[in-house]
Amino acid sequence: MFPFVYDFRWEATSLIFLGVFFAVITTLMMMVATVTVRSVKDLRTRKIGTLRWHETFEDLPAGARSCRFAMSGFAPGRSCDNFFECGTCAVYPRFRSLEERHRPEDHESRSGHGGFGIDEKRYYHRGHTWLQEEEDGTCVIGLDDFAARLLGPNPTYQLPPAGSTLKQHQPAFTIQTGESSVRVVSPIDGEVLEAGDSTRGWLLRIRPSTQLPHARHLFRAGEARRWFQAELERLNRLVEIPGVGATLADGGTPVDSFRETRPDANWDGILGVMMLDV
Amino acid sequence: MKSIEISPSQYVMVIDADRCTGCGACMVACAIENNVAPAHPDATDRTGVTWMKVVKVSSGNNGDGKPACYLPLPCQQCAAETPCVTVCPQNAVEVDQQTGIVFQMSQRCLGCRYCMAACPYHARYFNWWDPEWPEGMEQTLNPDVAPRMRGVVEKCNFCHGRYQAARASAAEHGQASSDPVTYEPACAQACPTRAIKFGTPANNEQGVGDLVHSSSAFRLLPRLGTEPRVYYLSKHKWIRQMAQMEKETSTGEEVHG
Amino acid sequence: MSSALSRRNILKLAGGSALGFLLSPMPWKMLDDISIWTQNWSWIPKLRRGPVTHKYTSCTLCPNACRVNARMISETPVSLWGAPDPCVGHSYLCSVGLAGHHLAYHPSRVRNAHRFTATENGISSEQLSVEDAIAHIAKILHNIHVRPEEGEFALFDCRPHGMVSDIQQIFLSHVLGARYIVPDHHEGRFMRALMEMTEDPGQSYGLDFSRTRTLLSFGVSLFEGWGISPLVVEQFRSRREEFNIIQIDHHQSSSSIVADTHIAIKPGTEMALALGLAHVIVGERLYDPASAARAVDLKRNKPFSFMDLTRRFPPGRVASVTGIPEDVIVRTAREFASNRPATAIADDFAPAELIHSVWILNHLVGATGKNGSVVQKRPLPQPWKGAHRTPPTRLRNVPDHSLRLLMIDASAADTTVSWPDLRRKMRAENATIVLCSPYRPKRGESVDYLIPIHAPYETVRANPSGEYVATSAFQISTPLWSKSEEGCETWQILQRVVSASDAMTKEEFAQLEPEELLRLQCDAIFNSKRGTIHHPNNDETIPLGSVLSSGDFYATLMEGAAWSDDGVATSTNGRLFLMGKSTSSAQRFAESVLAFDNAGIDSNPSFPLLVVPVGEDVAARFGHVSPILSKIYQESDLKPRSRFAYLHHETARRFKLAAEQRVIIHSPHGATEAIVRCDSSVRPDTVQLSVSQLDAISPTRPRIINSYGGRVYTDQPIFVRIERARS
Amino acid sequence: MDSKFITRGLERTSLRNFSVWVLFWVVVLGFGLYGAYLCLAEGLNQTNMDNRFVFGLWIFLDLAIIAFGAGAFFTGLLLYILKRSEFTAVINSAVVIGLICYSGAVAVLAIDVGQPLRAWFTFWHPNAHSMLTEVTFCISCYLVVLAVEYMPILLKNRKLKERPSLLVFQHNLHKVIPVLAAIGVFLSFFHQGSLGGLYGVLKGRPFAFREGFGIWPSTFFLFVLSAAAIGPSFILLTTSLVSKISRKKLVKPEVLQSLGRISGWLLLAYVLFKSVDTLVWINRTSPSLLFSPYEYYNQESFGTWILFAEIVVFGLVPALMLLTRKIREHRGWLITAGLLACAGIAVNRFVMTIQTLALPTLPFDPFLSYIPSWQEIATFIAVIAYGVLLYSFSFRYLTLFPQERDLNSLTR
Repeated sequence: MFPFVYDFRWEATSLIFLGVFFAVITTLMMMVATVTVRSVKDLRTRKIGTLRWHETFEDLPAGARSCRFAMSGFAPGRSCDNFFECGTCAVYPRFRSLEERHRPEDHESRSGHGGFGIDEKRYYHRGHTWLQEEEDGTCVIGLDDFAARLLGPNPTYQLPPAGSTLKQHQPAFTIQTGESSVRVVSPIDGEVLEAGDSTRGWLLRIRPSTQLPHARHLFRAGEARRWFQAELERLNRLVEIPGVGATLADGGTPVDSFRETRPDANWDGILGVMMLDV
Repeated sequence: MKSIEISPSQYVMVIDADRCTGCGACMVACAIENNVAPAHPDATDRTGVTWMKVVKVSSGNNGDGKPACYLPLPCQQCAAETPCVTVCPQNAVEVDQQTGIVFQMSQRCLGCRYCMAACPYHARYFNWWDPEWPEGMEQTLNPDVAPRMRGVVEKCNFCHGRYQAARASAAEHGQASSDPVTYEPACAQACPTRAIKFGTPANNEQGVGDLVHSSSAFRLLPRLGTEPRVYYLSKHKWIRQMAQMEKETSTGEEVHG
Repeated sequence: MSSALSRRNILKLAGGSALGFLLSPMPWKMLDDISIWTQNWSWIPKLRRGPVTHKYTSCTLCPNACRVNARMISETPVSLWGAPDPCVGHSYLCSVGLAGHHLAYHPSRVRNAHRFTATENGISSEQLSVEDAIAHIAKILHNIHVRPEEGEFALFDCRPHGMVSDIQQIFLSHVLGARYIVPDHHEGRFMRALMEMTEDPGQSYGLDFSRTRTLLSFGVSLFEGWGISPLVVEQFRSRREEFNIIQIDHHQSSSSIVADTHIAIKPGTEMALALGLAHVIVGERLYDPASAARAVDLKRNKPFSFMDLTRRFPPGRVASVTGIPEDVIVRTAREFASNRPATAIADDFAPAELIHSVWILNHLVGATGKNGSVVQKRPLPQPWKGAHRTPPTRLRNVPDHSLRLLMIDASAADTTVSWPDLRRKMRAENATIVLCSPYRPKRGESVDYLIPIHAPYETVRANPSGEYVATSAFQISTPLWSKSEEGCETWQILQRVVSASDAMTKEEFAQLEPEELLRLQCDAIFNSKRGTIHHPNNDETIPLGSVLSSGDFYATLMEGAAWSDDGVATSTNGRLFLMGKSTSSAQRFAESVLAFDNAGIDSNPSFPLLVVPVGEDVAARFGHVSPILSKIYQESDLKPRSRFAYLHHETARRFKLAAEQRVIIHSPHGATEAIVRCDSSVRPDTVQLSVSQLDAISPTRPRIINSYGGRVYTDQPIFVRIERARS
Repeated sequence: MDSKFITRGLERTSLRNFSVWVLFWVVVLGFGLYGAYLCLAEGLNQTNMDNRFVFGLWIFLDLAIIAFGAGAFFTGLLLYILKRSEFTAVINSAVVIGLICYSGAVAVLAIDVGQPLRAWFTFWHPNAHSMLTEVTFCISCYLVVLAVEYMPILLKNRKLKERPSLLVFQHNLHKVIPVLAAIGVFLSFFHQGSLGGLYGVLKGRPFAFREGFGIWPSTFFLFVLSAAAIGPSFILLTTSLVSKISRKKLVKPEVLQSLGRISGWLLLAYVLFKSVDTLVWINRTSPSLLFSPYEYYNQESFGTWILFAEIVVFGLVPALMLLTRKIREHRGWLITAGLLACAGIAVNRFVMTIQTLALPTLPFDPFLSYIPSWQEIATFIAVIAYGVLLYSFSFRYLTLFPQERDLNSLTR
C-alpha cells in the first residue's frame, strides 16, 4: 500500500489505482475537517439562533411555507425560500406594488373574519402572534385567536424576564398545554420590558428595534384574513374540524377550541406544524 | 494447436496417461511430502485437500481399445496469463520467473477463494477444517514444508521444499544460482510405473525435453491460452481430443475422481 | 472542583483519547501482532528440526517384503521410499507402504493390555498390566491342561508366513493338545497348485517375468496389492514395450484399463475361456512340442481324458458362454501360444478348476520350468530342521464350539478375519479370546483380552520374501525408532503364557529374544553357503561365501542388506500331468469341469443382474492403514465406494434408474441399499458392488484376496434385481 | 411515550406495536447471528460450499444487494448533480437503503473469507490487477461515504437537533452533501463495474468470460448499467412497501412514476446491450475457447429458459411496462414492473455466480449442484433482519420522506 511496505509493486496500474484511492480518501477527510471547523466557528460566533430558525424553516412542511403573495393570488403556488424575511425578499416590492394597485380594499380595516377577531391596529406574524403599538412607542405581543383555539383552555406560559432580548423568528416564549409544549417565535427584534398574562390581553411588552410599519414580514388587515383562511385550510388538511368548512364558506362562528372537537388528533404534531415549531 | 512457449530452463512435468494404473501412490506421497493432514471425518472428494488428484476418465464408448484412463491432476503451473495470479487481491500467488513454478503464499492468503473460481483445472484446495494429525503423528511431518491453517487456499507447487533443498545443496557445490538444479517431486519419485517425468527441457532430465515435443504429447484445455507446464502423453486419440475439448469423439464421458 | 463531570467533558475525553490512540504506535503494533498471529496459529504443529539421515529397512505390511529407504529427521522417520532391491526385483512402495511409518501413531493404537467384559450396556474395557493379563490367561490355560474336557487351546496365525509362524508351530507342539490355526485362504495357492501337476514333489516354484513377452491374466489385479503385482509392475516399469498384457476381467479394473488388451468376460466363466484357449492351442497344434512331450496325458486316453474335456469347449460354444466374440478367443489363443515366453496367471483365491486350467495353458506353451517364466527355487534354509511342528489346521476344519482359549496373532497389518467364523469355533460359554495386536479391536470384534504388540517398524522382524519371487530371499525389518519398551511379539507372549501355566511338556527356547531368533535364522542361511547379499548403500552384490562369519552376515542384514538364493537349473525333462498327478485330483478336476459344463451359469429372470464384487476401500475398512490414505479412499472418487452401485448407462436406462438415485438391491438371500453411479466401463448385464455390501445379499462370506488389491471372490455367482428406494 | 423523539407532524404507530415488530426481527437477527457465529468459530466447513463450488449463496447475496443499493448513488446523482429536485422526496430513504445494503454486504463478505482477521491484507498488499481489490477498496470507501451521508439525516432527529453543536454540524454537513454524492457516484461506478468484472475476467470459466474494452470485460459496463437501472426501481418498491406497512402516503405518485420512467429507460438500454453482449459471447467468445455455448444450457436444471427469463421476461417486459404511461400511472402495475425488473437483476447475478460455478470446465467434469446449509441461510436472513431493523428505526425517529407531512392528516 505504501512504498515502504514490503512487496510494493512499482507498476503503472498499481500507482494509478492507489493514487485514485488516496485522492478519494483525502477529499473525504478534508470535507469532514472543513465541516467540523465551520461548525466550531458557527458555535463561536453565536449565529446559532438564526441558524436554528433556518433549519426549522427548512423542516417546515411545504404547506406552511407558502408565500404571502401566493395567498393573495398574485404568485400562485409560490412558496417562500427566504425564511419569511420579506424585508430582504427580492420579489416582495414588485408583488407589493401590484397588490396595492389592484386590491386597495385589503388595507381598509374590517371588524373581523370567520369569528377571528382581526384588529387593523395589530400586525400579525406567521407564528400566530400579533403585535400592537402602544402610545409610548412600546409594543405588546399576544397570541391570535387561531392560536388560542389550537391551544384550548388555560394553557400555561413561560415568559422571558424583563430585560431579555428577542430576536425575530427565534423562540420568544414557551406554552405548555396538555402533554405538549410549543415554542412561540418572536415576531420582531426587541427587548422585553414587562411580562403580562392572558388576563391583561397581552403576554409581553417590548421595545422593538424597528418601527412596525417597516417590519414588512408582518401581515395586516385583509392580508391577515387571507392568511387565517389559508391556515384554516391547512389545519383542515391535518385534521378534519367539524363546522370549520361552514366557517370558511360563510364566515360563521367557528368552535372556541379545535381540541375538544377532535380529541383523537395528534395535537402535539398539529401545534408544532401550525406554530412553526418542528 | 500445440505451442511450446515455455522457457527451456523452467521445469515441466510430463505424465504418461497410458502408464497410470490409478494406484494413488502419488497422492499419498504428495500428502506426506507436503504435510497435508489426513481428511476430517466429514470431508469428501469435494472438500478434501489433494494437491495431486488422480481421476478416472472413461470414454463412454470403447475408445479405440482403451475405454477409460486415469489422469493425475496436479496444479498445471500455467506459464501464460496464469489465472490465479491476476485475480488474487493481495498478491498471495507468485510465479517464480526462474523456475516457472506458481507459488501460493498461504501465510498471506485470506481465503477469498477467488483464485479457485478462476482456476480452470480445479487444482486449488481450500482448508475447510483445521489440519489435524493423530496423536504423535505430527512428529513425522516434513521439516521442509510449513503446514497451513484452516481458511486458506493451497495447491501443488512442484514440491517447492525439495526445490529449495536442491538449490541449497547446489549452492554448497558452488553452482551458480542462475542455472537450474535437478530434483524430482514426490509424486514422480513415488510413481510405481514411472508415469510421471519431471525436469527442465534444457537439461532434458528423464527425457522431458523430447517428450513435450512428441506426437502423443498434449495439454489440458490448450485453447484457454494458459500454457500449462504439465504435459500429458497418450497414444489414444480420444484421450488427446477429450483433454483438448475437441469434442467430436469425447461424448458422454463421466468421471470418478 | 469547578469542572463538573458533564457529558460534554466525557465526550471530549473519549474523542481525545481515541485520537491519541490512533496517533500512538499501539494500533499499528496491534495490526502487526494480528497478522503474525493469523500466520502461526498455536494449534498448527511445530516442525521438528535436526540432521537428515537415511536408514534402510524392509516393509512387513505384506509378504512382498519391499526394501525401504527411510528419510529420518533426528531419529524419527518423516517419509518412506522404495529402494532398489534385486531380490524382490523392484524398487517402489505402494500407497500403503509409503505411509507405513504412520502406523505407530494410528488412532486406534493401544499401549496397555485391556480386559473387555460384556455388560448390559455394551462392552466395558479395563486396563491392566501385561503381566496380569498373561497371568489370567495362564490360569485359563492351566485349567485346560488339568481338565481337557473344558475345551481346547489354539493359536490363530492371521498370516502364516516365514520363521515366526515356524517357531510358533514348533513351540505349540510342546503344549499338549494345542492347535495351530491358519486362515482358510492365504497366498501361494496358485503356485502350490503346480505341485499337483509336476513330477518332483520336493520342488517349489516362483515366477520370473524378466523375459516374458505375453502375460495372460485371468482377472488378477496386476498393479495393486501383493502377490504377483510387484513382479508385473517391475516389468511394466522397465520394459513396458515388449511386455504384452492381456487382461481377462469381468469389469474394467485398473488392471484392464492399463493392460494392452482387455477381454471383458461374463463373471464366473473364466474356466470355460481357459479351456477354450487350450482347445484352440491343441487343435491348431500351437503348443510347445518339448513340453507336449513331457505332458503325459495330453493325448493318451485315460478316464477323464484331457482331450475329451477340451473337446467340449470349441471357440463357438465358449463365445456363447463367456460373451466374448469367437474371433477374439481364437486370436488370443494364437497370440498367447506364438508370442512366447508367455505365462498365464490366476488369483490365489480363484476357483480350483480355474487355477488348474490356467496351469494347463502354461504347460501347453512350455512356460513351466522355463527361465523367464515359471522357475524352480529352493526354500529358505530353516533352523531346527528336524524339529517337531504342530500341523496347521484351516479355520473351517476346526470343529465348532471346540475352543476354550484362542490367541490371535494380528501382527500383520492387513489381516481380515471373519469374526463370525471365529466366534462359531469358540465354546458357547466361558470361552476366552486373546487378541495380540498393536491396535484396539474394531467394532464387532468381541475379544476378552487385548495384549499390545509392536507396530510395524517398531521392532526387529524377520522378513522373508513372498511366494511368487523367482528365488527365496531374506531381509530383516530393522526398527526405525530406537527400541520402545512396551509391547512385544505374539510368540513371546505365547511363550510367557505357556511357561506361566505349567502346560509345557518340554523347556525349549523358552525366553528367546527376537534378536537371538534372527541370529538362528541367519546361521541357517549362512551355513547353507548359498546365495548373494545385496547392500543398498553401495548398491553392490557380493556372494555369501565372501562373508567371514554368521555374525558379520547378521550385521550386514541389520544395515538393510538382503540375501537372495541362487537360481537353480530347472529340470526340463520332468513329466507334466495336465489332468493332475493323482487319479483323485484328476477326477476332482474333471468332475468340476463337467459339472460346469452341464449347469453353465444360469440367470434367474426375477434376478436379472449378475453382481461383480469389487474391493472398494477394503484397506481403509478392514485393515489398519495410515489415516493419510483418506486422500485415496475418502477425499477422491478414485476407488469404487462402498455406498454406490455402479451400472452401465444402458442398464440404468433399462431399469429406469438415474445417477445419484437411492436404490435397494434384492438377492434371493437379502437386500442392501446403495446409490446409483453410471459407469460405461461396467458390463451391461452386471452391477458392480463393493464387498461390504455383499454381506447382506450373499449366502456365503466373500473372500478378499488381499486388502490392498481389492479383489473379491464369491463362492457362487450372486444374481440381483434393483428397485428404486421409496423415500 | 417516545413521541418526544418523533419528528413533529409525523404520525407513527404506538410504541407497543413498534416494540412487538422490533422484537420479532431481533429474534430473527439473533438466530441469523448464531449461524454466522458458527461459520466464524467453526470455520467454513459449516457451509455447503466446497473446492469446486467455492462461492455460494453469500456471493449471490452480495452482488444482488449491492445492485439494489445502487439507488443511493443514482438518486444522489439525479438530485445533486442533475438537479432533479423532485427526488428530495426519496433521497433520505435511498441513503438509508444504500447504507443497509452495503454494510450488510461487507458483513457477509467478512464471514465469507476464510481468514477474516487478514481482510486488511488486501489494503496492505493490494494487487491492482484484481477486480476483487477494486471492489474491496471501492466498497469500503463508499461505505464511509454512505455513513457520512446518513449523518445529517440522523442529526435531524427531533431530540438530537436540540443540541446546538449537532445542529450546526448537521447544517454544515448538509452543505457539502453534493460533493459526497459526486464521490459516491464515482466509487459506485467502479465497484458496481468491478463486481461484474469479477466473473467477466475469468478466462478459466468460459461461461462467464467476456471480451471487453481495455482492462474491463463487457460485464463491467453491463453491471454498472443494470445497477443504475435497478436502483430507482428498488427505491420505488421499498417506498411502496413501507407506505403499505405504515399505511401512510409517503411521496407524491409523480415521484414514483418518474423513478419508474428513468428505471425503464436504463433497463431498456441494459437489455439491448445485454442482448448484443450475449450474441457476441455465443458466436465468438465462447467458441473461440472451444466451448460450445449450447452445452451450457443442456443441463436439466439450467436450460435456455433461464437465458430467456433473464433477458425477456425480467428485462424487456418490465422495461416496456415502465415506459408506458398508462401502466406507469397505475400503482399496481408500476410496482409489478419494478418487481420484475429487480427479479431480472437478481437472476442475472445468480447466473453469473451460481450457474458459472455449477458448469464444468474440464471435459471430464460433472455438472455440480449445491444447496446452501442452514448456517448460510441464517446469515442471509441476519442481513435482512438487520436491514429491516435499521430501516424501521430510521423511519420511526427520522424524517425519511419530507412530503409525508403534507400528504397525511394527523388523526390517529
